[in-house]
Amino acid sequence: MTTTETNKKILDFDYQLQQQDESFPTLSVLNNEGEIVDEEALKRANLTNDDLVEIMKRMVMSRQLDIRSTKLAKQGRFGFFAPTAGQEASQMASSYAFNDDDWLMPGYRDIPEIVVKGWPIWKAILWSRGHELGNVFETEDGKPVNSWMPQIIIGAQYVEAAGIALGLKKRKKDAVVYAYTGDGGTSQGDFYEGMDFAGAYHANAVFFSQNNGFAISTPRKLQTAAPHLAAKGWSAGLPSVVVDGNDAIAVYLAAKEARAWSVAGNGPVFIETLTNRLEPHSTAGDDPLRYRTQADIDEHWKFEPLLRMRTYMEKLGIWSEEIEQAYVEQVNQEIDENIAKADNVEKQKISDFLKHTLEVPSFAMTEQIKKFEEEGK
Amino acid sequence: MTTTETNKKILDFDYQLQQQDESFPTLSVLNNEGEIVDEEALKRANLTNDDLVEIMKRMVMSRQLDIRSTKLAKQGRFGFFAPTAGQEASQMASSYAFNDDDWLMPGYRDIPEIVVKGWPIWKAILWSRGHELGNVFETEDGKPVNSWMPQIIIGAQYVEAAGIALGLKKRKKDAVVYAYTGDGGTSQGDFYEGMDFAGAYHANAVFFSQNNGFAISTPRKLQTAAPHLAAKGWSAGLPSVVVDGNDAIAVYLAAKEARAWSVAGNGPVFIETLTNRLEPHSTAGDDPLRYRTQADIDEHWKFEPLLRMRTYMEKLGIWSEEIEQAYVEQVNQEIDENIAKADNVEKQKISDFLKHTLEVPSFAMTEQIKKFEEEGK
Amino acid sequence: MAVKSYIDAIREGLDLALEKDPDTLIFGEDVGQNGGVFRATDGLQAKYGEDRVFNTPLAESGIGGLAIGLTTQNYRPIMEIQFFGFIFEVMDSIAGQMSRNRFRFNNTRHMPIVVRSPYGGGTKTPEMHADNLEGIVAQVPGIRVVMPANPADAKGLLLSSIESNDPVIFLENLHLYRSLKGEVPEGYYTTPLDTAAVAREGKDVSIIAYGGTVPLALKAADTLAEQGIDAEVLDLRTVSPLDIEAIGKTVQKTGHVVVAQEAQRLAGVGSKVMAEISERFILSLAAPIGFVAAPDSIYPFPQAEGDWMVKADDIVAKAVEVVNYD
Amino acid sequence: MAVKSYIDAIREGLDLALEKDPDTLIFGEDVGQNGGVFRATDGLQAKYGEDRVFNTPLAESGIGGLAIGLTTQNYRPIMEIQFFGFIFEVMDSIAGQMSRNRFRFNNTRHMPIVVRSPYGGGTKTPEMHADNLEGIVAQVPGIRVVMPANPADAKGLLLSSIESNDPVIFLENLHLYRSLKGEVPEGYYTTPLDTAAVAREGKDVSIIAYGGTVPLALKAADTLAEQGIDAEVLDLRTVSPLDIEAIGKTVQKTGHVVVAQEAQRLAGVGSKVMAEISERFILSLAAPIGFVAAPDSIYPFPQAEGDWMVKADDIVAKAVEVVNYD
Ligand SMILES: Cc1ncc(C[n+]2csc(CCOP(=O)(O)OP(=O)(O)O)c2C)c(N)n1
Ligand SMILES: Cc1ncc(C[n+]2csc(CCOP(=O)(O)OP(=O)(O)O)c2C)c(N)n1
Ligand SMILES: [Mg+2]
Ligand SMILES: [Mg+2]
Repeated sequence: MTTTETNKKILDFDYQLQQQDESFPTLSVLNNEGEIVDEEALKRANLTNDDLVEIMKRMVMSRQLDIRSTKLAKQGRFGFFAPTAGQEASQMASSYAFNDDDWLMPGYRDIPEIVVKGWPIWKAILWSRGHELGNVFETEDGKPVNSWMPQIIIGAQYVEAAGIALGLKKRKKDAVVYAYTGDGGTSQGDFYEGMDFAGAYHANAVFFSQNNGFAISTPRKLQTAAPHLAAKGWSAGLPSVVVDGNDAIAVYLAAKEARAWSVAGNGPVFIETLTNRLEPHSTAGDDPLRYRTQADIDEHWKFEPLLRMRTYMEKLGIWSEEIEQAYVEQVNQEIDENIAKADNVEKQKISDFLKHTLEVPSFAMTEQIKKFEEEGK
Repeated sequence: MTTTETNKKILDFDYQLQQQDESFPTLSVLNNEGEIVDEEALKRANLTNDDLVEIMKRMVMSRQLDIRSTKLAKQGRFGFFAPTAGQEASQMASSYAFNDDDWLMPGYRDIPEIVVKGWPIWKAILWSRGHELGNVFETEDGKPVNSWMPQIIIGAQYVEAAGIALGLKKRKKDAVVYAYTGDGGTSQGDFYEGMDFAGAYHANAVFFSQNNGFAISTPRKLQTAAPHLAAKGWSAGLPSVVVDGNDAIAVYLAAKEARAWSVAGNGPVFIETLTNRLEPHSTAGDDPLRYRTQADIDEHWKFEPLLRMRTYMEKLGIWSEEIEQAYVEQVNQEIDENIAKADNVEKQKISDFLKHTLEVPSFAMTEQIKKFEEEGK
Repeated sequence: MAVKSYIDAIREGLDLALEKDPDTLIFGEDVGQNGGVFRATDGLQAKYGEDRVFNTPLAESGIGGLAIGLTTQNYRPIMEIQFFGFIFEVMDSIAGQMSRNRFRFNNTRHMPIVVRSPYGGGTKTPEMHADNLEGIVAQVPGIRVVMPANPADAKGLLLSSIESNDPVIFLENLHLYRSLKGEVPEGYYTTPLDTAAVAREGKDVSIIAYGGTVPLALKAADTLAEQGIDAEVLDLRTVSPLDIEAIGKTVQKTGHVVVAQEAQRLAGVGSKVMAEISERFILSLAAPIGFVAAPDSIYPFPQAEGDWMVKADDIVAKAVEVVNYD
Repeated sequence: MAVKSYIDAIREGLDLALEKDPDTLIFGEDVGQNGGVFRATDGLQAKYGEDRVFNTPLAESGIGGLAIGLTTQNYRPIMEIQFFGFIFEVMDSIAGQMSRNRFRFNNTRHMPIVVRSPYGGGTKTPEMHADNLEGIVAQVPGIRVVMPANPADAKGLLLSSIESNDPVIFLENLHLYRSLKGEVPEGYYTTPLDTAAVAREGKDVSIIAYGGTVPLALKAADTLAEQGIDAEVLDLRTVSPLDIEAIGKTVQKTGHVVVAQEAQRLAGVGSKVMAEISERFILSLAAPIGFVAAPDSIYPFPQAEGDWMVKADDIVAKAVEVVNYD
């Protein structure tokens, strides 16, 4: 190109906006009808039937957890719960690409990802109810679960993920950190700083933004003029992918490729999963009909991720209504057992809180510990 | 493209990094030798000879201000000064594209931009020395200067610029805010949030990052893995330009086009000016030879912006050594007068500081004001 | 006068401010169509339009910068921080920028900004939603920190805050939003800033409280009355600046002081009140100052909030101790 | 013992920590090749390599997050915030995250992080570089705030801070960096945290000071001695938690107290100290507590810093007032 042509293109801002739009096509393997649209990609995903069954089970488990949690919350037996229906592929197929050694940085909506990493459901319930024991990140048999607590401060998990990523690189681990935020989360300064730091150190990280269309009541388009959130990954020099977030196979493929790239020492990757929040923002009084229509919600239910995966797997002969029903029952029984377990946990003590604030308590804290211990609190 | 082809491209991360690199070519009109490399762009810049002379004068003024400030600082007659040599095109040609009605959000290194907006030099000196009167943003004859004080907190000017941009849009003004930060500044969360807010509101703003190669001692490449800082503008959906920051005509052209685009209601534009910091970070003890070589500095002096502009304008017959010499003398006399003026300003009073902290002082402040007034302080 | 809830009084105040001055703007996360997560701005976007009441992207520092920038165009921003625990994201805008600008510009520019935000415990929110962080912002020169303890004050102090040409952090007690109702005068009125109110007169002991602790102090005073102790309750209302004269008056009157706050002992503004007394009015004291505050742990997880928080009985016990000291 | 400057003592401490424990890391803006803008880390990258001592991109929140994340891989981060006025950019990492994590994880994880940062006036820096913001971080449960006032303590307290498994904000006085020299023990030693030191014994009045005000208090004590007043100087050293016992001891000893701080009257931790005294040791007081602090304006522009800052004479005057009270 001549300088004149180049300069002209640089100053053609309309063209540039178009370029921003076109630079991020959507990765897609399984379409809305449950048909494979890219056989090559499917091969590249390299999922055995067992893998497919496991991903489907995780999605079903997540859906059941969502249904039960929402119900329990309505009865006042849950504290805070952020529904996950609609995001099962985005959460369960993405996290399936990671190992025990990888570190998870979840947001408040990413409870299912921690659960499949080994966090017992009763702990998730305790976290939700507000009990310190929920945040002991160990499996039932005492093995460490490489996860942070679900982050409430939107963005904080991204800067912290950069530190884990750098640490894994320094320790020469074959592992990455994988961090989640929402579409709203991409507006926070920490979101950019986290990706930028991890990128600058070429550290081991995969960053996800689950674009579910809303930040509480605020629609995605009010967050940013960027046509694709994926463009935000470019601000840190990261390869950035938009994926159909209701397509479990495509989500898995993107996550797997991203992890492989990062573990190989190439630096982090950013993935935007296009999905939808089919339920209220949380169980704390949100009413979606204040800011979106029932028709819009109904429309999105048609593309929810379990539907198409079910169709595909039934065609493959590896899934059926009966299998699902049996599994649903199993999951629900498990949930029941976990609720019982959570119900029976000892009351928290203020004196313990004080002992968990500083390793060596202050003079005033020592007085306070004594007082509360005397009161049995 | 078939889905397979598209998917393949999406997952070709190497290709994507190359795309990130190639999406931001450099705008260039006047090359290192002072030759026009794009006549069409020159026409588009639409600079009369008078304009060229004025831009050149501003660059010469800035250089003199830099020389004198640095000297005064060495004598302890200046407080804090961040040298500008090498950045004259980036600062003076960019700001030439804006009007009195436009609002300037400067960083600590952007003193010359405020001066050409009408801020008397003696006030700039007072700002540097640390005197409240420096921050009265009025011309010598009392007209308002639409500028903020030079921002010390890197990034803060960007989020504040978003507010001005939205305000100008709400008031339906034919004006924009233009804000400056450095290459280091592009790592701050506020940098992104500011562009994102202004972008989301399609507000009236032009954002500059002067990429002078260093943030104090930290080289540009340690700030981010992004091959071009301009990519950061894409995170907010802004048209984003890389321009040869030592090429006054190209810088002006980019700024002018950006302003026109934004005033027309299309939203903000982001501009990265490629330049170099030829002197220490500041007069407060920085020694560049601790982190870069003299050879590197010498090399960059060869491409400093005055040189090529001088060559070009001499060829045009509108500039000469004599003209420059005469102007340098004029500027220096002006600076001398301004120094004298600054030297004669009254001492600041603590009691005034207290009156300028809250409109209605607190009980304790009233006591303090009384005490200091009694002491004549 | 009609009886209204604390949050309804706030919404009414916002409505009146928008009606009175076209330069006032309300913005923040979800304040538009959704009316805020607590409905404090419910209906205001419909009434005044998207130009006056609008959502922001999800970034508190951006919201703070937006407010500061808008003042240059003579707007009077009322910005919402969805929960005060998110104040850390906007600390520079508050403590580094808006508070300093009147000074910086030699009094030629000012910052008529109100930062509205809910705080305080007792509603079992997730963590970072209930912390009492007023003591942190009260350490910042150049801003005011206002914490109304009843619906009438909530409305009157809010309107004063909006009229103020200096930045005001206006803290709304989450627990009181719907649990506290009270008489609220009709129409537009202002309640002076920096002025404490005697919420109950008494002669034996002064309970100095603010925000969510004021209703507890009033309850404690009732209990104390049954025990023959006549407690005065001073509601600070504005925790920065403090109303030193009102503090002095009640200390001189009763000679016995209990300072009560919801914040941890090492946080809050209780210590500041005690320091002022120990410097200015110590001779009026007949006993050491009693301090009722939460323990110095991290704000706890919701299930244990009830045990952790200061209770009216704690204030009663401390008041009895102080009164019986001599 | 060799005589060393305050900053040399700090560098020596850092060097010893890096030598002792391979898991310690130093990072921040310009701490690498440049050795920090004050040369506190001069030579450390060359000695320990870029893997242990390295620059970060220019973003304080990112630096805080980096530190928190690195603890998961068993590193012990020593992060630098170039000037403490930039703390507002990293407030969530400090007050929202690292301080809370031991609690959050039910004591199963900890945060052995040191946040080093210079603060304090007297060197004519640009604005936001000299503010005394210790009072803000001292309001945060779950962290320690350490402010050494001499070279020996700077080294010993730094090494203790690095050994601490809780986050420590380690504040280095900018003015003392090069202006204060003192004897510094050789080799590795630690000075206990949360322990105040009697910097000078006396019986007539207790001057309780910290950080940059300690040298002023010592100077004031000399002047007072000439006037026949025997002042004790208590150097708090750690401003959160406070050493209540040491405060009590000196108050009980002299019965007269002056609290001195560089921060504005409404800021700092002086008020906290006064509150503790007014609650715990008020009966030992023979006079109101004297408070010496800067005025409640914004930290001023450098040219007027000299007038604005607390001076030794202010402490002398207040001590005389307090001693002559009775
Ligand atoms: C720093 C911060 N600001 C505000 C909030 C309040 N808040 C909680 S969830 C939420 C919306 C988040 O939207 P998004 O990132 O899209 O995630 P989603 O809830 O859709 O999963 C907001 C504003 C918060 N938790 N943290
Ligand atoms: C929030 C914040 N962090 C750190 C600093 C200290 N600091 C001042 S200038 C500077 C480097 C800035 O580099 P760059 O943005 O490239 O601008 P330049 O100085 O090169 O013009 C740093 C780290 C600051 N002023 N503000
Ligand atoms: Mg969302
Ligand atoms: Mg730079």
